[in-house]
Amino acid sequence: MMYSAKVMEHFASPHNVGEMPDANGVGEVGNQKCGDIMKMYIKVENNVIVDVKFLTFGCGAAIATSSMATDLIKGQPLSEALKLTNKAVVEALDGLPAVKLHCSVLAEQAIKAAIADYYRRQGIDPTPIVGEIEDCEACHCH
Amino acid sequence: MMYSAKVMEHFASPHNVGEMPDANGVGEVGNQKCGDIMKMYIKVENNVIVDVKFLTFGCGAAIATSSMATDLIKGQPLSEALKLTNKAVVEALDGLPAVKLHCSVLAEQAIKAAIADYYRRQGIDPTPIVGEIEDCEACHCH
Amino acid sequence: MDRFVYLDNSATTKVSERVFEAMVPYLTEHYGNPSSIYGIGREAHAAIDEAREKVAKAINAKSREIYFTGCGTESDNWAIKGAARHLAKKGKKHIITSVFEHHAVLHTCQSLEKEGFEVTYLTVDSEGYVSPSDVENAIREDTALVTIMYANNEIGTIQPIAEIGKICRDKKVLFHTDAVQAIGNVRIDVQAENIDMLSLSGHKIHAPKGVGALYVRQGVVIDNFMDGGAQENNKRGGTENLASIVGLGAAMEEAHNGLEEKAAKLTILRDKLIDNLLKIPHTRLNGGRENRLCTNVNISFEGIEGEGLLLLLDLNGIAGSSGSACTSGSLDPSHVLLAIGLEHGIAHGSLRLSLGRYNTEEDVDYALQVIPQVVERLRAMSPVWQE
Amino acid sequence: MDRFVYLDNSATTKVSERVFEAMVPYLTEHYGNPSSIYGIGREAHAAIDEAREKVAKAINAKSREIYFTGCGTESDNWAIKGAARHLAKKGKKHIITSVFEHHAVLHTCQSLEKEGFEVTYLTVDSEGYVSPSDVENAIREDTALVTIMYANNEIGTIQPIAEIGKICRDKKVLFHTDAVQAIGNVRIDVQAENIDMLSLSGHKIHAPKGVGALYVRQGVVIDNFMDGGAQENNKRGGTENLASIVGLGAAMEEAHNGLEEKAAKLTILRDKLIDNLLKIPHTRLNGGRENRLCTNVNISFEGIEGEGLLLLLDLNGIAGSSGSACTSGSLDPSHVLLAIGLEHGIAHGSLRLSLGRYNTEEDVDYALQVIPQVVERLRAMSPVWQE
Ligand SMILES: Cc1ncc(COP(=O)(O)O)c(C=O)c1O
Ligand SMILES: Cc1ncc(COP(=O)(O)O)c(C=O)c1O
Ligand code: FES
Ligand code: FES
Repeated sequence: MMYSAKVMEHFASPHNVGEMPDANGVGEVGNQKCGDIMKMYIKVENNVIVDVKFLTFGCGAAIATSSMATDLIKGQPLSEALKLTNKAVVEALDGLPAVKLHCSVLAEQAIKAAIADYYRRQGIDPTPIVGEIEDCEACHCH
Repeated sequence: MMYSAKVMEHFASPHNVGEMPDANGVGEVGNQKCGDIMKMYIKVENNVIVDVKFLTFGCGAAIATSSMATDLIKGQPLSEALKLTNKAVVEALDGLPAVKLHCSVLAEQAIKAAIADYYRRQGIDPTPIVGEIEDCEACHCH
Repeated sequence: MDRFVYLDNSATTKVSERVFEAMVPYLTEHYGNPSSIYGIGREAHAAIDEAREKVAKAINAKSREIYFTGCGTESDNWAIKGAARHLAKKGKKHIITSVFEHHAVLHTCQSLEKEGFEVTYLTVDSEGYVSPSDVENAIREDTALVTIMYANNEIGTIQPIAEIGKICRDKKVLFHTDAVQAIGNVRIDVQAENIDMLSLSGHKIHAPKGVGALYVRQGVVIDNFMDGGAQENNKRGGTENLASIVGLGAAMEEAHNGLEEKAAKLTILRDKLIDNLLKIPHTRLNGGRENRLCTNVNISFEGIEGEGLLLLLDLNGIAGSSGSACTSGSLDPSHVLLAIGLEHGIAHGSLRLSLGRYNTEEDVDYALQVIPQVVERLRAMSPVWQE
Repeated sequence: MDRFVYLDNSATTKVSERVFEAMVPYLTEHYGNPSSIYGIGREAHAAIDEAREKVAKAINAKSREIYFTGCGTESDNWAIKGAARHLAKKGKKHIITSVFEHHAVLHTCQSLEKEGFEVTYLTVDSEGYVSPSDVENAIREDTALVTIMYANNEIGTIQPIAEIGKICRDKKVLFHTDAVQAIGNVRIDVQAENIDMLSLSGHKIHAPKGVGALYVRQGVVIDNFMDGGAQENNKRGGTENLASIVGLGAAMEEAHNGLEEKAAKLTILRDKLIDNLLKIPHTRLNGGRENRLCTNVNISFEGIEGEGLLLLLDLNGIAGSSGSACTSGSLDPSHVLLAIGLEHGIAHGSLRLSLGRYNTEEDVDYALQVIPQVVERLRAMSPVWQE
């Protein structure tokens, strides 16, 4: 199993790591039994994600996808951020080993969960906008 | 499988090889199906084996035991030659690999067969003196 | 990378120089087929006989009780399937093993279950030991075989083999042990310990990968596993893995000769590692300390995941391994860590460091300097960690 | 010994210098376990991938269709037992093979008979060929597998593999071929020839002994043979035989690249040997001349026995082999020679000379100078020889 140079770069020096006390949207997906948990913090101003941070308990791929995904949505309007797919993240990382593809799903989900949380805090029902966030079990624990 | 130096010596330069037109006892044992055939020629004078020759179709051990066996009986009285066992031949050769022990039985048998033939030519029933010569099948083709 | 500290000797070891030197002639000029009758064939045969003698000597067996195989896994497959299938003809279709065996044993037992065998998987205690009385109680009329590993590959616990051997001998049940991790670290005596079959592998003792051996006590009959030519006394077909067998012989001799000194040295290094890693808060040692391989350190760090830990160690020039599922790309973390009662989360954050003959105190000091920093760093980015 | 002429390349070959050079790093500095995550582990893994690619390319397969094994015998055991046991679950319990397969195939089939399989052993003609129509006629509703060797190891006859492959594909029966002797001597295309599984072995093509491979066409499912870890895509447990696998890859590449030139050169040497040995009276060539390995010469000399012949050749520095029973210490001479109709006596007196990449015309000339003398000498001491 080999990670691309890009993955290793993001793993070794991940961007946007940490907590964010003043976030206005927080999403957490995965569970420890499955092996990985991702927590995403966003700060939204005028429907734009002005800042983002993450915490990840998971493998190198999980950490690298978190880092890359946060890079990709930082400064983007929510509508654009919602379009981010795990495929796009994987491509931006120059690919992932097949057994690690599931880890990238988590980042996509964590962003959606954070945005949903943001809408909820604004009193807006996120479901029509964000859609259902599938349970971790469904996404990769097969 | 490894032959002793003694075996290789007798195999490479066997003693007493050849036919003997004026033999007064000839014995042949074994059969080609089993893989080895030994023909022993003796010339007996005054109950002493004054000359002996052999022909062998068989492995290195068969040739070496023929050579050693003929050496051991040459110049011996018939009574002594009849006491020659395959064990003695094997010992004189510094041993044989286990899978090759059966080859040495043939030399013992060939000598007995030649002596029996000698007695028969003299009009003497060899059986009480030489005993039954077992069939090749019985001796090593198991 | 400036520094390279190899602390994964339970995964595999570096071929020793003496082993390599012993092998080279058989990879170059002495290439005869050991079954051939001419000079280089006979030499090859003699070299294998010599290696067999060395392997036998190291475990107090007879030379003709040693069969060379393609790896430790083949030895396990052969011993277990060979014994089971042979004894099934006598109506014995029950096997006893433990839940924390190596996959070479576990998956073999599982495949025998599909063939109709019944397998009892004994649990182990929280320290990582099989109980001899559990073995005794599990033995039935129709038990063909007991197979319990000599020492566990992940947590290094040395099992009560002599006691289990005694029980099996008394009850007339065959006893196999996978000693792949114990060989070279523990002095083994197959006779005193009543071992009927023993698996070993070259690459754990500084011989190359891809060669192993199976000891089968004289008088014990098992079915063949690899059908073919007349090699290995008609019991294992296939042209002999000449150079690697010679290497295995040399490695067994080296391991056997230097065992006590090596063990004494490594025990000190091991304890230094354990004691200092346990100073990191929220950390636990997996496997008992008492009967433990001199080579094995296995520590769990709460709040972090093993693959990330290994990758960061690698970036610092340290090679280790983990019970993390992420490392293997599978879902469940190590069955061994789960067997001794660890939760999934903490099992994920485990690190195995395994020492070997070539490790030095400097290696240990370097690891002790790097690991706490790396753990801290991962904990800082972990959503499940709170001080 | 002044001169050494190796003419037993079908028994085993000398490791090529390029292969040896390719292996050395993996027996020294690059000792990582291919399953490990850190640098030297990843490098080891990449080296195996590269070797897999080379093996695949040489037979026109895909890389993921190649599985490394411990030897050609293991490949045969796995292919045949794996397919048989898998298809038995679907009620297919019949296997078709030929009487003159290598023991790795024959003994495997015999052991499957004990498990309840039915095996048809096709006869071969007096030239040493299996007839495709015999294969076709033997196929039944419940046939699981046809296994016919690509080229015979004793008499070098190349079987009509493409025709048999076509029949099996049409009849939807799995087709395995033991190509251990053909690899490197015949250009093989598993796709064009409709081969579902193919066994090969390193030591016949200048890689070391104790490494092999099995090609399994994508989509073909067979049971595992060696249960254990997740290596080889979960299909063959055991830490990979790293250095030897790298060697096998290099050897396959070498064999593949130089095949036609080598074959052309060896065909000339082979024919020179055959033509001149047949000048010795009461001598016959075993196996057809037409579809024959460029490496194989197999001649029977009436009135003499093979072991003595080999020993005398050895004393003259020539390495060859024989179908004599005496050589193997068994009772019956070569089952291959009996299969093509030879009498026991004449089968005993057979000599196989097998050429390889490193043989020269001088080697052949030397052999042709020695052999007639040696034959004459043995005939002179033979009781069954009369001019
Ligand atoms: C035709 C054939 N099949 C199988 C084998 C077995 O290969 P290995 O010796 O690598 O097990 C050989 C050679 O020994 C062979 O010639
Ligand atoms: C306890 C144990 N058994 C068996 C094996 C398998 O040995 P090999 O990799 O040589 O097949 C290993 C190591 O991989 C092991 O640690
Ligand atoms: S987080 Fe476990 S495999 Fe990626
Ligand atoms: S004569 Fe055949 S084995 Fe000795």
